Amino acid sequence: MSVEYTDSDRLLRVSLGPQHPSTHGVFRMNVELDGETVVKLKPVFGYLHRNHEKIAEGATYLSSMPYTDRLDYICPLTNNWAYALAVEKLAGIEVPERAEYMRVILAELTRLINHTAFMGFILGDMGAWGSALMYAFREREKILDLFEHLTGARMMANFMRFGGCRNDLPAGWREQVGTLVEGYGPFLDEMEKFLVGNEILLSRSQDVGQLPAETLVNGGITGPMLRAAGVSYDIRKVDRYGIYDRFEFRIPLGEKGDVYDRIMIRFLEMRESLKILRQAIDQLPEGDYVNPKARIRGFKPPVGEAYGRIEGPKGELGFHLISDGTPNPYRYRVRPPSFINLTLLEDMCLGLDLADAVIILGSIDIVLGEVDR
Amino acid sequence: MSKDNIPLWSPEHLPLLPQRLVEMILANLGAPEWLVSISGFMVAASTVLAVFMTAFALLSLIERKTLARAQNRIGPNRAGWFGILQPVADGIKMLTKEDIVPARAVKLLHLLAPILIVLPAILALGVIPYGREWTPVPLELGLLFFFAVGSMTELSVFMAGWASGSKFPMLGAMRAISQMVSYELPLIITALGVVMVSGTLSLPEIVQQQGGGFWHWNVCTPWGIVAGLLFYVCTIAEANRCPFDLPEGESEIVAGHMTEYSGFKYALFFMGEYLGLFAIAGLFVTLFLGGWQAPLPGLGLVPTWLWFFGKLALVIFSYLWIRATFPRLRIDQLMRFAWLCMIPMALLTLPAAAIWHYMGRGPLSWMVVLPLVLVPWVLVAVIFNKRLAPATRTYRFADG
Amino acid sequence: MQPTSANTPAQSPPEKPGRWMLPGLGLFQGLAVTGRNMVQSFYNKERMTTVQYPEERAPISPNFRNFPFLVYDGNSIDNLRCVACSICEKECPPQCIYIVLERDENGKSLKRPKIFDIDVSVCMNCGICAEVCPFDAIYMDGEYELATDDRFEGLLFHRERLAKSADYHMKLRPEQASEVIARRKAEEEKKAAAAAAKAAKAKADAESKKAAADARPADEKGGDA
Amino acid sequence: MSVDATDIQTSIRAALPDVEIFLRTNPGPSGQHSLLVGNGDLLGVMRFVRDELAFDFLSNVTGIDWPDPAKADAVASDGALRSPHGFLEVVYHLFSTTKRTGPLVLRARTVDRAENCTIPSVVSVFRSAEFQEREIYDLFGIVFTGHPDLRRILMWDEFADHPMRKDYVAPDDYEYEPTPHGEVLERAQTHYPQTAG
Repeated sequence: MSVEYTDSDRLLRVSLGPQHPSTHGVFRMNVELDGETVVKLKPVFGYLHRNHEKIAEGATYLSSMPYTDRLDYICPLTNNWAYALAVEKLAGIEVPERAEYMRVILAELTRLINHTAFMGFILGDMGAWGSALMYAFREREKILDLFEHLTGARMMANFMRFGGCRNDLPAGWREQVGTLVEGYGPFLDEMEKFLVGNEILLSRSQDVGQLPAETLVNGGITGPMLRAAGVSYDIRKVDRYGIYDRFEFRIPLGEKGDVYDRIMIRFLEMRESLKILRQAIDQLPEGDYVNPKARIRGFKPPVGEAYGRIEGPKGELGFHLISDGTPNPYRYRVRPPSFINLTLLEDMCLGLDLADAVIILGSIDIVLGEVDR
Repeated sequence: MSKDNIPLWSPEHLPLLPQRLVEMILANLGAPEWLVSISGFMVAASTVLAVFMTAFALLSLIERKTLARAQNRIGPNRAGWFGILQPVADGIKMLTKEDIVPARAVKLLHLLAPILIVLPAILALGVIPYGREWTPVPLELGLLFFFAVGSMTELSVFMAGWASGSKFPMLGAMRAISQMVSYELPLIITALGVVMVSGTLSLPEIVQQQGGGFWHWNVCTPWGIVAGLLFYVCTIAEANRCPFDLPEGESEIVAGHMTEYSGFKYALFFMGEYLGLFAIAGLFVTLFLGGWQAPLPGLGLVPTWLWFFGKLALVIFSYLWIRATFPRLRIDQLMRFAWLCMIPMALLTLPAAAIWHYMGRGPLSWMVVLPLVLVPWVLVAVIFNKRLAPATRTYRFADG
Repeated sequence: MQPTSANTPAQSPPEKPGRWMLPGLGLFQGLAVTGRNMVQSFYNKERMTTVQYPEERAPISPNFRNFPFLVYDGNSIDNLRCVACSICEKECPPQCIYIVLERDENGKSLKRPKIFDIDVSVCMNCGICAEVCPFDAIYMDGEYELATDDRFEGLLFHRERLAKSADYHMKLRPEQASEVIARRKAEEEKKAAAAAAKAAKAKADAESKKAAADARPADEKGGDA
Repeated sequence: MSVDATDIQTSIRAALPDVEIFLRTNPGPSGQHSLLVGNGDLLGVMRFVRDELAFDFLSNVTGIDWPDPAKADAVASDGALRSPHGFLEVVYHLFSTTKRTGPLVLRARTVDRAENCTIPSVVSVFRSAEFQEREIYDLFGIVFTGHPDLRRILMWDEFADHPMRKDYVAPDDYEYEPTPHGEVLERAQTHYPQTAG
């Protein structure tokens, strides 16, 4: 939309945030409005900045693991995995098969958590009074109970270790996951019935916030947002990290890349995650849950650097580590998907309503712990 | 039936009891006529106020409980039995909170706005017939009075938004004005159909004409069902309820016109909103659902005001249910819906009502009027599907 | 690898394209879902998952971890397993552990902590201290009702507060504790055997060491001052 | 699928003969070797790898502070441009979404850590660098010439230092929480003497 604004006094400058109900934390958007139309939008970050990278550079490799839980606190286990993967690349550690399966199960459960919670959040942004959020959290709770049973904590799992996982599956855990997976399909059906056909939701979300696929790739957008625009780029398929090449699953692709597609892609992704989970539970082998050669105390990777990345629920989560042979990383860099996915926020929102900007932000699915680090 | 003949304690006349007691006592004390009538009037007004204040308190709890249940929660259950004392706790909290006035606010208007939002709601409640014998102020032009008073609400909402001297309230006020003005039109037009058929603006008279079973209610006529539906949607919009709660729009503009209010002024906004909700839902019941009329003849033993409040409760419950389910519309969609769908459809009910009025109730008029209102609906449905309906989509899957 | 030639067009829920949709049907579907939840939340445990906390409590998993505690054997907290090696202090991510080694008047390590403080307002419950401890001395507790009105001293747990008996550990995590006890027992037996073998040799060495030790006290005094 | 940095170097050399580009071998087991690009040629190389080699996705931009250049050489060795003093470095990780290859690791260095810490901005080639370059500017103090909106992003605007540099000294008042031990307490006591004791 190209509109000439000569009289800047006509514009209403509104600061959405940092305390605002739908900025998903302490995020701030400085918006200029013409009536209710957004003509300028500048995101402001840093309210939750704690210099995670600096802390990690002053700590041992293992000590950073619990801090990764706090990056994207909705899905700590994928963060754990990304960090463990990067360190394993850096130090050349093998991961036993059983641990890989455990990681896949946990990562896909995390994806379920994230996407389910996303449904609730986006509906909250659209003004549905919390019903979807409560249903989502009800189901999320069940997965969190499983996490608590396995890792000892509901959110701050701190579970992956370099070369495996911290402890083995408790007795009966695998069966519990099986029951959960069976119960999840009906829940998704109900959720779809609740949301996807709803005319208000359709008219709110369709044709809102779309950008050409090339722009998205160039802007570094990853994850469901990119795939909603029809770009088939899922790191589980591209890098085939872990043991993802053993599972049969598909990558859902949208056509327009608007908010509606982003919602739908996440729905479809959850169904694919359920497929992966079913296969992983069936195939889970016996064996070591951690590489017996991996050391917990006094871990010093050789000199070198490594960039490891996984397909987090929000996009490409990467860790760039540089080791100088000491117990502390020389450089520890997080490639946070929610932060980089915000790059094109302004482009998506220009010319649309204030209410649209809110749901576009919601559809990017950010977590401020990761954006500000 | 003259006043003296009716038994004092009949359930039908229970709501009038305080008024009649006061009048009787005063008359026996030999008070002058004017004092008796004024006192009686004030007591009658207080009765209505007391009833609806209680209902407001109850609704604030019931709304939270209902929403909670719809969301698989329990809702407030700590204050008293089933949380019955929660409204009291809320009231005390609101009263004891600090009242913050923004530095750039227009102080006088900022103070007046919450008062002015309660006032019209109370006034409007005065003209609604709650029972056969219970109409606080049986005005000849009751409907006109209702709308005249009801449109004051817009003014106070805008006053609140403007006087706050802040941006979110301003945006909320802008939204409120455009929304309420737009939805007032179909609201009044559909009510006009009822007026045409009934031939009166007096609300008790309109209810009286709907007697004799639910098939006599206005909503059970071919034009009435359309008008009633439109009216219902408009009441939601007028009451700023979800999915038309844009003036508050808590996910976008924080709390709209109420953003800069706190303490008791905020509570007054809530009270005004709930009382307005009772008034507008009461009007809907009166105009279309037969007011205090029993749904079936032969239910004369039940006091009529119970029927009214039962219907009111149902209508309000439907509001709650909708609130638990729907997302909010966007402002342009809301306006388009009002001007492109609601108003033309509302206008169409007028000729339909006119034809119905002149042809009288009967199978023939059903056959004439029904197509008149049905055809536009089908047209809208088709157009909606062809043009306006959001596209259905298919999704590809990549295997690699 | 080739670009995504494997894009197989597939049908996806929930709407078939071209289906004639009654306007508002989706809205009623939504109402049906909330209505069902509204009714079922009165009797369906699957839907109404709320636990009324102080009266009822959700079961705690045996793996649940909260803040660390120190294990002592027997009945006295003087028998802490902790030898004040400070490994946990070094590995602790938020650096909330503070250990001072207890020494006797000669400055010789007594292999137990004089001060062992954990600032639980800083602790992030990660469990790394328990993981790195080579002496099975520190484990994660499951106690969670720790509210206090003293933000500083009330949230600083000293040795006395942290110390809990091995029985407590056994009650809290029977599997882990019994494994630990079995391992410690085996180690002790091994150590006892080794010690018995060593004792003879040590006795022989003792005489010569004593002679060397006599020469040292002067230095140590200087160091203390 | 990983890429062979040598091949990329050869193809870049073939197309752009004047470009300063050196291979840096990674001694670690990850085998992610990198290419060090001269500052003047960075944009050209970026554009070339994007358009000709289909590396259309700039995933990650890392800033690194090397006060000791020997350390930098240890991590990414055998190249020229051996710097006599410390410098700041930016590492780019590129991937190809169409060919599904990557990461291609490119590096660029500033001349030193004090006056000449400029690197050309690649935002005109890759939008995804926009916030990441701002972050590096904020935390490391590398000035990206040609960046459309180079402001601090995570720290507040009035903040003076660059906290991710290795020689950054934290202010003594950053966290007043009387933790009963350690440096924080000491710092708190020096900063707020009235609370001492």
